[in-house]
Amino acid sequence: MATTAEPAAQVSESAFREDVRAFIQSNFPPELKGTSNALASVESGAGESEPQRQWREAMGSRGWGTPTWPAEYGGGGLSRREAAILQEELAKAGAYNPIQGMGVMMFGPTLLEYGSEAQKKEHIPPICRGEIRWCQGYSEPNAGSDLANLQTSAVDKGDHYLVNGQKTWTSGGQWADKCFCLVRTDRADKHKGISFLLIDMDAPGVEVRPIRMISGMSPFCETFFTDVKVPKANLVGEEGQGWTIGKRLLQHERTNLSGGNAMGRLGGPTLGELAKMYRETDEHGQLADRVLRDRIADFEIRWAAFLLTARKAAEESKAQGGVSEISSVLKKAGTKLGQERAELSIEIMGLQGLGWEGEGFTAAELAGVRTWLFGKATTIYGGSTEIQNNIIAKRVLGMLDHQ
Amino acid sequence: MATTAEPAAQVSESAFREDVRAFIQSNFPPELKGTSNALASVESGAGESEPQRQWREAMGSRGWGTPTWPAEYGGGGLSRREAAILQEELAKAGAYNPIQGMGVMMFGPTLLEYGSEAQKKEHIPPICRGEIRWCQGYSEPNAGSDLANLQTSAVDKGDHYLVNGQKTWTSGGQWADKCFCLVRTDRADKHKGISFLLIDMDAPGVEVRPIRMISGMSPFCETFFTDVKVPKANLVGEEGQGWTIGKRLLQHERTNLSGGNAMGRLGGPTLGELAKMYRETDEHGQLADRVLRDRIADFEIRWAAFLLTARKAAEESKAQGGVSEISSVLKKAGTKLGQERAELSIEIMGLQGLGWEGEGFTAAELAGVRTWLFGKATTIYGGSTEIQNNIIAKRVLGMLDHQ
Amino acid sequence: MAVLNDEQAMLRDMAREWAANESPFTAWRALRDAETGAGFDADAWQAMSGMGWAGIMVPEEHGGSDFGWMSAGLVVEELGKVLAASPIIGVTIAAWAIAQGDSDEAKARHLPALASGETIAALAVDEGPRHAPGKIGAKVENGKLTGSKGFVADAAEAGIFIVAATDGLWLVEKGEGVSVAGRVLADRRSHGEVVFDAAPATRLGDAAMAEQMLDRARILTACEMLGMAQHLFDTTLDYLKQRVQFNQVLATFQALQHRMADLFAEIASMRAAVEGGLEALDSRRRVPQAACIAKARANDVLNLMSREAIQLHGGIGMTDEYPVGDYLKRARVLENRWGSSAFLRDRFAGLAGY
Amino acid sequence: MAVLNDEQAMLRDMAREWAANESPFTAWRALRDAETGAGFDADAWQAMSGMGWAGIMVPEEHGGSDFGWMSAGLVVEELGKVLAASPIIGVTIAAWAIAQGDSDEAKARHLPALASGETIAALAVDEGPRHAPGKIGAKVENGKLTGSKGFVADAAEAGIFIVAATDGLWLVEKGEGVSVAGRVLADRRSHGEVVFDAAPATRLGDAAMAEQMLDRARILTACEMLGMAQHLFDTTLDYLKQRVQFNQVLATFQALQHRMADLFAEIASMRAAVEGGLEALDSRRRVPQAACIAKARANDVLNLMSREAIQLHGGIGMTDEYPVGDYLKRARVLENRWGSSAFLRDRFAGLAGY
Repeated sequence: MATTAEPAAQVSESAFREDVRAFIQSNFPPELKGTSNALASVESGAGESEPQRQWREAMGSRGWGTPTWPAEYGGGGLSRREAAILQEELAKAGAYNPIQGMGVMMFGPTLLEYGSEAQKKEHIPPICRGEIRWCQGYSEPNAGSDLANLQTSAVDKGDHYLVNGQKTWTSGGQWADKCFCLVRTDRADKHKGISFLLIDMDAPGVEVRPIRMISGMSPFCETFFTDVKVPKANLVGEEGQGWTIGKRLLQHERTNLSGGNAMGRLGGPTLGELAKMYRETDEHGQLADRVLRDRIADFEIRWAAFLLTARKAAEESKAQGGVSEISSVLKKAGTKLGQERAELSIEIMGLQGLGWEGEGFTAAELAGVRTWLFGKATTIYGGSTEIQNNIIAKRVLGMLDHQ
Repeated sequence: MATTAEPAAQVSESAFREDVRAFIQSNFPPELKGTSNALASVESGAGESEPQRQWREAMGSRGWGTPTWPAEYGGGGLSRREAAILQEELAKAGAYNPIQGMGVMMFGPTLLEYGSEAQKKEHIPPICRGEIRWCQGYSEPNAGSDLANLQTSAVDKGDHYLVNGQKTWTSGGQWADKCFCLVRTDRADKHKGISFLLIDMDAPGVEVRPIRMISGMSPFCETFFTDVKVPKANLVGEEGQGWTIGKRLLQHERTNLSGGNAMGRLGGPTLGELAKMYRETDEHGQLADRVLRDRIADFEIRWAAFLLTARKAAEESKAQGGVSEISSVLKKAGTKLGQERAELSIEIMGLQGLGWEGEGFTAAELAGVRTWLFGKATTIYGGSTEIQNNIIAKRVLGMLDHQ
Repeated sequence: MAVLNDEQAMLRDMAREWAANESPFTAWRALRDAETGAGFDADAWQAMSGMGWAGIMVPEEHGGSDFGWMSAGLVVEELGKVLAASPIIGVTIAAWAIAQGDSDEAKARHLPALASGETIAALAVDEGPRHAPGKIGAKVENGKLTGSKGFVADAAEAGIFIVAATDGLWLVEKGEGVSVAGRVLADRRSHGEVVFDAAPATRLGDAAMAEQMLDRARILTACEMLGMAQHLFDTTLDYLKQRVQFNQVLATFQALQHRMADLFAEIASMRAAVEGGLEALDSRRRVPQAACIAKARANDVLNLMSREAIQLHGGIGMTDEYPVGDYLKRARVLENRWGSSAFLRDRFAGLAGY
Repeated sequence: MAVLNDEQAMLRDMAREWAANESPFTAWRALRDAETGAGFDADAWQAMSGMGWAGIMVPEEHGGSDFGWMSAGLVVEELGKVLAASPIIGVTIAAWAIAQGDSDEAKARHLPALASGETIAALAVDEGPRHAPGKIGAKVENGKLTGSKGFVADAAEAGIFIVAATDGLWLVEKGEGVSVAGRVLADRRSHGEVVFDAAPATRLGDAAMAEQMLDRARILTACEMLGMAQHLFDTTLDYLKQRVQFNQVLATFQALQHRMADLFAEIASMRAAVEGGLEALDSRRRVPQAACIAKARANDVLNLMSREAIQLHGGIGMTDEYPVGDYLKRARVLENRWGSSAFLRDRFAGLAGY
C-alpha cells in the first residue's frame, strides 16, 4: 500500500537525499563506478586498491556501510527510510557498499543483541569501518547438519579458556582476523554445554588449511585449534548460552543467504537478456526457441514472487520486530532459485557455457561456470535445505517427531 | 536381443497361430470388434450382452483368458510364447480378452501358489471361465497404509470361523460373488495374527455400502461383516500365514496396477493425437504451440521408457522366476505417469476438457474428466506411493529405520 | 499476510467470520446437491452485498465504498477458502469497467444496482475453451453486438454482460439479441455459452481498457485461488496431525514433513505474488507484469496443492463426501480462466522483451 | 540389467573388473592433475584396445570382433562408472561409419588401425556450442573439405575425423588443411576447434547416413551417462548408510529414503531407455525414436542425479578431493553433446508426427 508520508518528513527526506548525493559526489572515486568488491572480503584475499580503500574509509567514517546500526558504536544511526534512500542513491551513482562480510551480515547484529557494553564498544566500530574480517567457527567434521554435536572444547583456566579442536567450512578463514566460534564448555549437556567465544585468528595454536572446492576456488578452510588461550572477556553472553546465541546468528545468516547474492545475481544480465545474447531471435526480437523462452519466463516469475516474499517478510518483521521464522523459507527458496538460474544459464550457452580456462571463452563465461559450481554449496551451508525443511515442519507447522 | 527360435518350434508356432486365427474367426462376434469390457467386471454392474456372453464362454472353454495357467484347473496351459501369439492375434482381430478382474489379476495366481488342491479345483476353473467375480477385503478405516493394523476378527468356532468387522475400499464389492479377505485370528501378534480367508458375499451378515467418489462413480464399497459364518475349508494356507500370502498377492496387484490401465490408456488417442484434435497445427502438421508440444514429447518419452522398464522387468522375472521387487517401482512410476497424462489431457482441451454432464461435451470428453478424477486413486490404493517408497528404500536399497 | 490498514483488517475479519458462520463448505455442498442449476445462493449474495462487498470497486457517489483492490482481494480470498459460490469477481470487475468507462449513463444506471447486489454482471471475453484475448471475433456495428462467447461464468444469472469485441469493451444488457445455454463444468458452478445476435451495446472503452480489465480479472481470480490453496494446505496439515498409521500420527513422518515444508514455501510465494498483484493494482505500478506473476503462481501452486492434498489425505480425500475433491475440480476451472500458466509466461516474456 | 548372452556377460564382467583394478577414479584424477592437456592415457587406451574394445564395431575381416552395439554399450557404461577417459565412443562410431561407408579403401586403411587402437577417430559434426545437425556449413568441393567444427572431442589426439558436410559424411585425415585449437571444458577432457581448409576428404555416405551415425552416437553417449548415474546413485547410497548425524545414519531418515526411492525409479527408467536403445540398434528397429528416448532420459536423469548426489553428500561433495564434482562437470558436457533434451523432444515429436 502507498506510504502516506507527512510533509515535514518529506522535507527532511529530501535534505537527507541531498546530503547523500553530495557525499557520493565528493567521495566516490569515479573509476570504481559499476564495480563491486562486495564479495572480496569473504571470498578472496585480494588486496584493496587505493580508491577502494578511500571509498571504504569514507563510508566507514559516516557509518553508512552499516546504516541502521546505532551511531554510538560507529553505525549510521539511520532510519530504515533513510537507509533505503542511501541505497537508492548509491545505485543511481553506480556505487557499492564497501562494508561487507560476516561481521556485517551476522556477527554484528548478534553482538548488538547479546554482547556486553565493552564487547560492543570493542568489536562493532571496526566492523562499521570495514577494518576487521570475521569468520565463522561453527561446523566440524562430525557436526554439520547436526551442529549441536560439536566437540571443540574450551576449558576454564581461570582468566582464560584453553581451546582445542577442529572446525571446518570456515569461510575465508585464511584471510580473517577474528573468528566467532561455538565451543563446548560442558560435555554433560548437548545444547547447554555450548558457549559463544571470540578467537583471534593470529593467536598461537590457530592453524588454517584451505579446502579446494569443485569450483576450483578455496573460499573455506579447515581450522585447527591447539591449546589456544582465549581471554574470558571474549565470551559472549554466559557460559552455556552459545546455542541460543548461535541459532540467533543463523537466522541472520539465512536471511542474508536467501537473497541469492552468492549466486551471481549481483548485476549481470537477466536470463532473458543472456538468452538473447546466445540464441536466435525472431522478427519481433523475441527468442525463437519458444520452449526455452517459456522456461525462462517460468523462472523469472518465480524469482519475482520470491523477491516479493522477501520484501513482505521484511515488512512484517519490521512490523513485528526481529527476524521472522520465514527466514527458513527464504533461505530454502532463494538458494534453490539461485541454483536453477545457474543451471539455466549454462544450458542457454551450451558448451560455450562450460569453459574451464584458456582460449575460446570470455571472462564472464568462465566466471559463470565457477559461479554455477560454487552455488551448489548454498543449499548445504548455513543450514542445509533439509535442515530448513525440518525447521519449517517442526517449528512453523508444528509437525512433531515420532513419540 | 533377437530370439533365436528353433526351426521345429517355428513350425509348431505357426500351427498354433493358425489354430488361434481359426478360433477367433469362428467365435469372436464381429459386432464386438474394437470394443472392450475389460473394466466392466470390476468397475460396474453393467450386464453382459449376448455376444459378450458367447465370447466369454468361448474363450473360457479354451482357458485362453488365463492363457498361462495350468490346463488342469481350466487355464490355457500355454507357453509364454504361445500366450504372446494369442495376444497378437486377438489384437489383430480387434478382439479383447473377456476374462478379467481381481480373480485373474491377483487372487488366482496367489491361490495357485498357496491354495490346497481342493481350493484350486474349486475356485480356479470359475475364474478361468469368467463366471465368478472376486473382490478384495484388505483395507479398513484404520488400516490403510498400515494394513497390518487390521481388526476384522475371525474367531475359531470349531468347524467355522465367525467373522466380525468392517472393510473399506472393497473394489466392486456390490457386484462381487466372493471376497478374499485378510482377517485377524490372533490379537497378540500384529503380523502373525493375520489369516487369509475366502468369504461368500451373499452369506448372511455381509452388507455392502457403495462409496461415492469424487469422480461421481462408486466403484468401491464399505463392507460390514456381522457374525458371518465362514467354513474352515475357506482358510487359505495356515492360520497366521495371511500376511505372507496377502503381501504376495499385493505384488501381483502392483504389477497389474502399474500398467496405467485404469487411467484410460486402453486405446484412445495418444497425447500427440489428442492435441492435434484440439489445438492448432502449423504448415507441417505439427502443433503450433511448441511449448505444449515439448511437454507432450517429454511425457511420451518417459512413458516409452516406462514401458521398456516394465518389459525388462517381465523378462528378468521370467529369467529369475517369480514377481520381482521392481514391482514397487513399476507401481509407483506407472501410476504417476497415468496421472500426469490425465492432467495433460485436460490441459490440452482447456475448459472443454472439464465438462461434467449435459450439453456441449462429447461422451469422450465427459469420460475423460471422470477418468482424470478416478485416476487420483491409483497412487493411493494397492499400496500408496509413499508405501512403495518405503518398500523400495527398505527392502531394495537396504535403508533401515532409526535404530 | 500483507501489512494491512485498519479498514482492510476489519473487512478481512468480517469476511472470514461470515464465511465460517454463514457460508461454510456445507453451504456450497447444499447448493450443489440441490441440483437446481443455480450458480450461487441468491440470499447469500444479498447478504454479501448488504455487507458492502458487491460495491468495493463502485465509487461512493454511485453507492459503493471504493475501498480498493486490496480490500476486494481479501474478501475474495476468504470466500475462496470455504468455496463459497458468488458472482463477486464478475460484479467487481464489471463495476470497475463501468466506472472507468466512457458512459455516464451506464454508470448511473448500473453501478448502484451492482453495489446493492440487485444486478449480476458477467464477463464475456473468450470465445473458445481457452483464454485467447488475441482471437476475438465478436463485432459491433451500429451499436449492435454480434458474436458468441464460451464458458461465461454466471451467464444465466447475469443482468449485464461486459463484452470484449474486436474494437474494445462493451456493455450488453440481458434481453434483446442475447441468448444463454448452460454448460455444466466439473466445478458445478454456473457457466454458459452466450450468443449475441445484434444485441444493443453501450461502449465502455478501447482494446487497451479490455486488457486492463483482464489483468484485474487475473489478479482477483488469483485471490480466490489463494484462499483455496490456503484452505487445502491447512486442512491437509490438520489431517496429518490427526490421522494415525503405524501407531504414529502421519505428521511425524519426515517424508511428509518435508513435502509440507515445500508446500508451505510454495504457498508463501503464491501469497506474496497475489498480494503483490493487489498492491500493483492499488498503486497502478507494473500491473501487467504483476498480473502475470500473480495468476501464474496461483495456477501452478494451486495445481500442485490440489494434487498433494488428495494424495496426502489418502482414500478419504477421494470420497465425494469429503470436500477436497470439490477444491480440485474448481481449481482446474480457475487455472484455465483468464490465462493458463503457459499463456501468462508468454505474456510475461513479451512484456520483458525476450 | 538387460538379459545378456554369455559373450556379453563376459565382456561386461571383464570391463567392470578392468575398470575397478586398472582404471579407478584415481587414474582419471592423476591424468587430470598432471595437466598435460592429454584427453586420455595412451597406455590405458592400448590396454583397452588389446582387450578388443576398440574393435567391437569393426567387422572381423578388418581385425575387429563385430560384437554389436549391446556389447559396445556395456563396455562404455562400465568405463563411465569410473569416469575413465578414453576415445572409445568416437572410435566405435567412426568404425561403424567407415564399415557402413562407400569407400573400400578407407575400410582397408583405417579399420584395422582403429581396432588395434593405433588410430584415434573424432566425430566432427556441430559447428557451434549446441547440437544442430540441421545447420551444417562445411562444404566439399572437388574432394576438398572446408569448414570449422566446434568442441570436437579428442580432436588433438585424432588421426582421422568423421566430418558432417552439407552433402553427407566424409573422412578427413589429420594433416594437410587440418588445424586444431584446444578448448578446456569443465570436464577437463580433450576438446578442440577444428578448422578444415580444403582438406582432402573421402566420401563415406549421404546425409541420411550422417543422421544414422548421430543416433548411434546418442545411444553410446547415453551408455556412458548411465554408468555415471549408476555410480553416483551407488556412491550416494553408500554415503547415506555410513554418515552419522543426530546419532543416526542418514539412511534412516525417511525424507532421504523417499528421495532415494525416486532416484532409484528414475535410474531404472534411464537404464531401460538406454538398453532399449542398444537393442534397437542391434535389431535395427525404430532406431531414431529409441535414440531420442535413450539420450533424453540419460540427460534428464543424470542431471537430476548429479544435483542430488551433491546435495545428499553435503559439504564433502563440494570438495575437489571427492569425486562427485567431476561427475557433475562431465555430466553437463555430455548432456549437451548430440542433443540436449529440448532438441531430442523436438525430434521425437517430429518423428511421431505432432
